[in-house]
Amino acid sequence: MRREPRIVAFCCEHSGKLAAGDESSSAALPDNVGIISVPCSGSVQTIDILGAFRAGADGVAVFGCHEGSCKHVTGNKMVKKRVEYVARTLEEIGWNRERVAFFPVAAVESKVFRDRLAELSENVRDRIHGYEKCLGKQSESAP
Amino acid sequence: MNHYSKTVNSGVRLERISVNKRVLVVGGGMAGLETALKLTRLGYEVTLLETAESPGGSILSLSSLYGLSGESDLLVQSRIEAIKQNPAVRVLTGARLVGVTGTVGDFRVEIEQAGQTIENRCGAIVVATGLEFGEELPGTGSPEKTISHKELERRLVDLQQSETNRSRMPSNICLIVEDEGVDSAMFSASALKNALAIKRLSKSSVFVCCDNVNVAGSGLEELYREARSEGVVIFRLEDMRPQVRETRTGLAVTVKDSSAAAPGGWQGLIEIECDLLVLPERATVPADGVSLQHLLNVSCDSDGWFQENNVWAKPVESNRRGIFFAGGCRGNFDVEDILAEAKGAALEVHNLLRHGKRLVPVGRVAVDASKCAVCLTCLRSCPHDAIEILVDDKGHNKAARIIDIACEACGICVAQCPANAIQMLADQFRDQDVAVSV
Amino acid sequence: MPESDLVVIGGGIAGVTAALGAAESAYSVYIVEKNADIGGHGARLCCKATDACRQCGACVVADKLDQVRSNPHISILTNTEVEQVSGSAGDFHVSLLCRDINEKTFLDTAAVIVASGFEPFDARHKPQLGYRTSANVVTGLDLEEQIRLTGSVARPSDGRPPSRIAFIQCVGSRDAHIGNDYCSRVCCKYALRMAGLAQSLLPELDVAVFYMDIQIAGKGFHEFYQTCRETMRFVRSIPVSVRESDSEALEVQYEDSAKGRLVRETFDMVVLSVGMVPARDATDLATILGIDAGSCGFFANPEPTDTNRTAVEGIWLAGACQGPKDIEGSIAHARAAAMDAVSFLSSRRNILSEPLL
Amino acid sequence: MIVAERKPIAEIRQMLESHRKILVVGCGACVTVCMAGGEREAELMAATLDLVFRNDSKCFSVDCVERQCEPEFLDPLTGKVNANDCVLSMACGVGVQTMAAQFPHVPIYPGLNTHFMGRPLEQGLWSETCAGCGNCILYKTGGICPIARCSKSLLNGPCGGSVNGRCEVDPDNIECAWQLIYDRMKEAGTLDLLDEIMPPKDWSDSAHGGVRRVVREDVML
Repeated sequence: MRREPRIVAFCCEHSGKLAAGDESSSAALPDNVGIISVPCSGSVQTIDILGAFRAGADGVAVFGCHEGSCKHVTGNKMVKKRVEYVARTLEEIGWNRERVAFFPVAAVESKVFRDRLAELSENVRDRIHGYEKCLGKQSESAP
Repeated sequence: MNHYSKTVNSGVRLERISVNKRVLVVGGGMAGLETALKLTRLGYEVTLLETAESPGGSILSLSSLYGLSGESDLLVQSRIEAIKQNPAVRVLTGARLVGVTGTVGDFRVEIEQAGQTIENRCGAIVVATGLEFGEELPGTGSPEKTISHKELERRLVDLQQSETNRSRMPSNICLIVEDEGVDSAMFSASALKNALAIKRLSKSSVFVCCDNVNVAGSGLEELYREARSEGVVIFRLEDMRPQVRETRTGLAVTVKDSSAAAPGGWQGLIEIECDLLVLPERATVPADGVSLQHLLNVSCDSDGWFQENNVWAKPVESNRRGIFFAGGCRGNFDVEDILAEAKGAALEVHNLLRHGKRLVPVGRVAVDASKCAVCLTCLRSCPHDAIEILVDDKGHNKAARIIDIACEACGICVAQCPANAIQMLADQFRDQDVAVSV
Repeated sequence: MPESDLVVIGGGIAGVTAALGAAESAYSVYIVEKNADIGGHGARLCCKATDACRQCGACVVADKLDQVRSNPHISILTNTEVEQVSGSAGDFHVSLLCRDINEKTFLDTAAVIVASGFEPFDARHKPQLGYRTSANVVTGLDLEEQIRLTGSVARPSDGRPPSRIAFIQCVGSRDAHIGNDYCSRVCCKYALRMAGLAQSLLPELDVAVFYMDIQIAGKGFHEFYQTCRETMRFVRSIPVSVRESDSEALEVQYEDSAKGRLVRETFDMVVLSVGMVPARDATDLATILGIDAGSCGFFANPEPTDTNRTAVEGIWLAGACQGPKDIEGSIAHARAAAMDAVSFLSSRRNILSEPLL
Repeated sequence: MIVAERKPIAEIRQMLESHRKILVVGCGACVTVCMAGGEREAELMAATLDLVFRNDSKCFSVDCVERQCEPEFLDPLTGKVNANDCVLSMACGVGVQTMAAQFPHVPIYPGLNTHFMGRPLEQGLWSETCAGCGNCILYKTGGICPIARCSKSLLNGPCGGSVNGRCEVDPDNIECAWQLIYDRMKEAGTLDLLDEIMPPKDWSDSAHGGVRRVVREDVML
């Protein structure tokens, strides 16, 4: 049976967190998404992202402020580069680089937030099922 | 940041830290004077620095205010008087800031005045160094017939003072506003008010050439209408920059105004004969403003104005707690806005230093000194200048330390430290959170 | 009778900012909001960032609302209107009508900040522009809400993305005929930012901006305007009419100054950049408070350069009720009003708790 | 400091394929500071390898020592090393070799490529600054080393490939060391030092004389 991809979303508490929790959007967050609130997207480390994959996540999203509106000046730019580093590492180990992404989002963009999560889920869904098909066996052990 | 909803974790304790209630205000223009006055009203002692021999700033060079009825002179002079009579303000003229160390609540500053260095301590710093008008004129034209807006302001002051000067006013005057940078709005407003002033004081014909007429300010739309009804001719330029050439009798300025174009192919090219051309100069951060940015270690916008272009910082905050900006140094010229910013800066200072003490959560972010390689990565990455390197009594580096009172607990240093020496105790997401969420 | 240090009338961005300013000084604050929730017009705006932040400040509103809701010094009264204010500075008595329970309540307060905001110009007063008669003519605020809720730009008639869109500036501003003889200051910024956002969402989108003068103000806006000039068409002319043809196409008629005659051009969506007008109840509120309602309906300040001041001691103005302001301007103005109030309050009573970082 | 860089994962994967229990050891000295092999990087490496060998039931553990180039710091690791099948050392080449000498019975693999002695030009960018030639002439060249920083290690001024202060070998990334030397000495007013012709360098102090040693009998125990 096909399972939903597991997504971990690191959310800056000034942007992504507020967009995730904005009640004005009727669409609730899907069950397959875990939200981790961080004080600034710049505090998300490379090891946190890899750790999420290690813990069984299929995709990792980092939501930070739009360029030029980070409360801590350049935290969003820093994490964007770390995400790129992880993407390259994933590529190096034969995974798809699109399993991890940085998404700029504002507190009022709850629709955009959900759209980006859905995009990532879709992207990852194809990958894990392709992979599982390839393995042709136990789907739960697939990365 | 929300100060109240967060529960303080067990590893974090609240500490009462004394802060210095003296405030340093750098710059004695409108913004600096107003900030100082409001601060004294809130019970603070203020040191006011002014590089010139007397306070007042660049507003004194204006013949009138943009779109406002108040007299610029009176506006400043009343504040200078109030400052002079206020025992809580120490005014240092002809003085420059040459050194800043320490952190919010306890800045140590060095001030140079008349060849002497004065040391001072203060809890907060408000930068109100204002803006400066460059003297250099771009473009062509003979020096007698071409002047800057700034020079025009000077002549208008003369004109207001004596009847005889009025008869000497050239009969055809053309003012050009170039549409570049934040200051274009200021020069558009300035051209309008000065054109109207000339019209009212003399019989000259006045032409204003600009891309956009700036009316986004108090009284500016009225000013625009009045200028037009008094006979000021306004050309709105299209694509082409104004061309200036010298003629036998004066200057000829060719402009293209599309609304003047007519059916039949005429492109709207108009030649204005004039005997005085007023060109804009650039408004810039004063030269020592630039060195001040380095001295204070504050980030600025791409044009060099104080304060980075970031919605969270506006109106008066900097990337460093305890350092604020007000007025022209931010690239602002509207007197109403400048005065509001000055008040805002005073409020921020008050909310930071009131009672001379602060409750500071200590240990939200902590360095494990035994792991610290003193590689300076955290020092370089901290956006709020909240990290210092501890030295032993011989001056040797020991480890990095978080300055809790300046720390915003953003966690950037935690993420950057290559030795895993910095940990965030409060509000930290941990591996188990990740596991749970998966 | 509950006592407070400060009553803030209006829970928009200015009111919320002013309340936070005083609450950070540990004064107790009541926010009186006539609508069902705080936030005002600022809470309806969309983020206009494309590849980078465009400094519209919509996110700051969300952040501040979040802060104000959890601040222990601030109480929020929604669905509540101010009926009467008596007393004087340091000792005002405010009577309120709570519409939820249709009951009167009373508050004692030392100071008042008026942050009653503005209203967007009702574009129906310009019937020739087709607002509410043509489905695809929307106001700037309508488009803000559409983008905020759906994350996209679509024609209201059929939900399809437009291919040609016109922004008409100065609707209800700089217009002596309707008595709005002032510039609303915000419309050029929001229109260009939204046009830029629309183009980044719909890369093929053709944008025309009909304008008198582009109001360049604030950091980085001039550079942004220059990039807009590369991808959008700027027409210096305010259209005389917008008519709907059968195919839901909108025919915009304007004077082409280069040709010197009226021309018609079709678009499939028109955005009216409506300006700011005084709140409907501004005059009543001025009477209740005894402050000057001003010649054009925005509250007036007796001293020309101190825009927070009113004729009544102990009452200050904050935000767009004093004159058109964007979010950044409202915040700056509200912080200044809060400083006036704090300065007044601290001369009466010193709060002894230390500030917490 | 010694500047190094992580090896490609594919190479490391090959090295470790046959082992089951792997100890990743970081070094707290230079490679921590150049962000290649400190505790952080060792953890990152283990996490990455864990994903690589996800279906191979391998077991990774991580440790970090003060300096891998000194045996005393390696002593406390003995138990852990013995409990594993191999060690992936995240130190520079010196550390890897010290480790290998200390634990001759356990395979020690290098996790990094060691590049040069250098310094950070900015956060995240390092540049070679000293070649360790054994015969320092920095006092004659304005404090800028022509051996390490001139692509041809020239001693008496630039070659013809110096254009606008850049080196022809890679104009985008390499500055002409001799341009820098000239500018610096001009500023310091010491250009006259350049009048002296430097004789050909004696490379015997460099690696050309075989493996080098420094002997200090006075500090020996």
